[in-house]
Amino acid sequence: MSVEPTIRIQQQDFDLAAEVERLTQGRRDIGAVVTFTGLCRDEDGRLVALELEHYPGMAQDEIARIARQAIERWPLTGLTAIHRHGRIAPGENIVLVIAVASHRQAAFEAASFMMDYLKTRAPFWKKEHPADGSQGEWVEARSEDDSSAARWED
Amino acid sequence: MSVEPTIRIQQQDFDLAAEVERLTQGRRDIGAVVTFTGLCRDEDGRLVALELEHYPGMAQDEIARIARQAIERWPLTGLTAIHRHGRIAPGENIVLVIAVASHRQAAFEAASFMMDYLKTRAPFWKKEHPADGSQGEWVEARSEDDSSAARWED
Amino acid sequence: MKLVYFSWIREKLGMAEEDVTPPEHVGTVGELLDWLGSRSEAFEKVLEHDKVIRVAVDRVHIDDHATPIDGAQEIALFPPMTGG
Amino acid sequence: MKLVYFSWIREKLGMAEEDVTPPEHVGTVGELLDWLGSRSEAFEKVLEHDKVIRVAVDRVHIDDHATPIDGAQEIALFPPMTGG
Repeated sequence: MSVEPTIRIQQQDFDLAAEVERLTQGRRDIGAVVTFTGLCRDEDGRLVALELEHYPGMAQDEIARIARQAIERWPLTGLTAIHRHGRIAPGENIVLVIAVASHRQAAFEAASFMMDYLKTRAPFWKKEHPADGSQGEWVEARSEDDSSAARWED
Repeated sequence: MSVEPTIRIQQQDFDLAAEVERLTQGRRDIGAVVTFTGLCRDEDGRLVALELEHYPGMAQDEIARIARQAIERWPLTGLTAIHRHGRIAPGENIVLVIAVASHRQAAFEAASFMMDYLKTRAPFWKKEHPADGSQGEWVEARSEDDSSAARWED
Repeated sequence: MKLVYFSWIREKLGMAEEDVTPPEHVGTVGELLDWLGSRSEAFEKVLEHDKVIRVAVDRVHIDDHATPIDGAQEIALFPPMTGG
Repeated sequence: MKLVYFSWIREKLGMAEEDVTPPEHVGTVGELLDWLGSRSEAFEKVLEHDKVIRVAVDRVHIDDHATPIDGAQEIALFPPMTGG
């Protein structure tokens, strides 16, 4: 029986506990739940917000493709990925990944893999809103993210 | 300013969302929150419970030692480890680790390191309560856990 | 065919999307980019960064500019992703 | 000095702790284990598994059986940990 991942692209916030509950409730075969929550930072007070632009037609499909790779690669019993878009203030949530498995290594690796691929493959772009009111810049892609994703290639 | 880890050894359950909130509330410098929750499995219906024995005088100190190593090794902004003892039924929580940082790699690695060392160094022992009413066995240590811990040695 | 633009490419071009009908000789992603560059100064400026420009054909990432665009409905141009 | 036992070691010995006063010549963890084995049959049986028996002196893991126990208040014997 193949695991059906939950993928959501949304403006509103998400509820970590409720999302974990959806994957674990009533089950007795789960040994490990790893969650990753990505939050907006103010970069030492420099930013008042990030604007998350996305490609609506592609974002859901692309994250679903990444999730299917994770499900094929690790023996997971559940997988959730939620990515917000729109204006997000420092301290607010941006992204959530939950990987659930019998054993911890699969859950840790799948969650880490999902994040590396979300960073480099999911069609989202961050624009900064500076605290000083100046015109914000688009965040530049980090080469560390590419090399982090590359470590999963065979 | 050094991070002070939260370490708790307790019989009662813990609240994932509340523990994450304790580490993140009011902060604008956190980019990544990784949580690991370990749950009791029924091993395909074979078990009705696990009994977690621990060494009360040492458990807290030993987990604090492991946490200090994690804090020295990764640039964390928060770290929590909670380990339950006593009788725990399938589907119930056993252990929680939360690692919080500016960037995701530190949070993922610190959480994974904490779990590897909790498995192999924290003075806890699991005894099985079989569903068929027979005398339970003590769970044997897995050599995979030792090799998983060994990968953090320099 | 519909072209859609994101992030600073959208801003530099001053539009989020447009419908185009490339001439017959434009058969690949690379040829499409060249043709778009020849049509407008704004696009020519965007193409100065063509090393980093990413392309999706019908909502699937394309790594090779030799990929044919025959029959494509929607082609997206955007910089490297910075989500997550 | 206080000895404390856990898991199947506690069960096999039939006690969770005891107070002992080792003779003068017992100066290390290894010598303590040998002496304990000579005192009782139950302990001798536990020591058949001495490759896996772990020792903590005053609540700190000890890897080397040559570690001195002089001045130790509490010595714990237990199998490999299976928490987490």
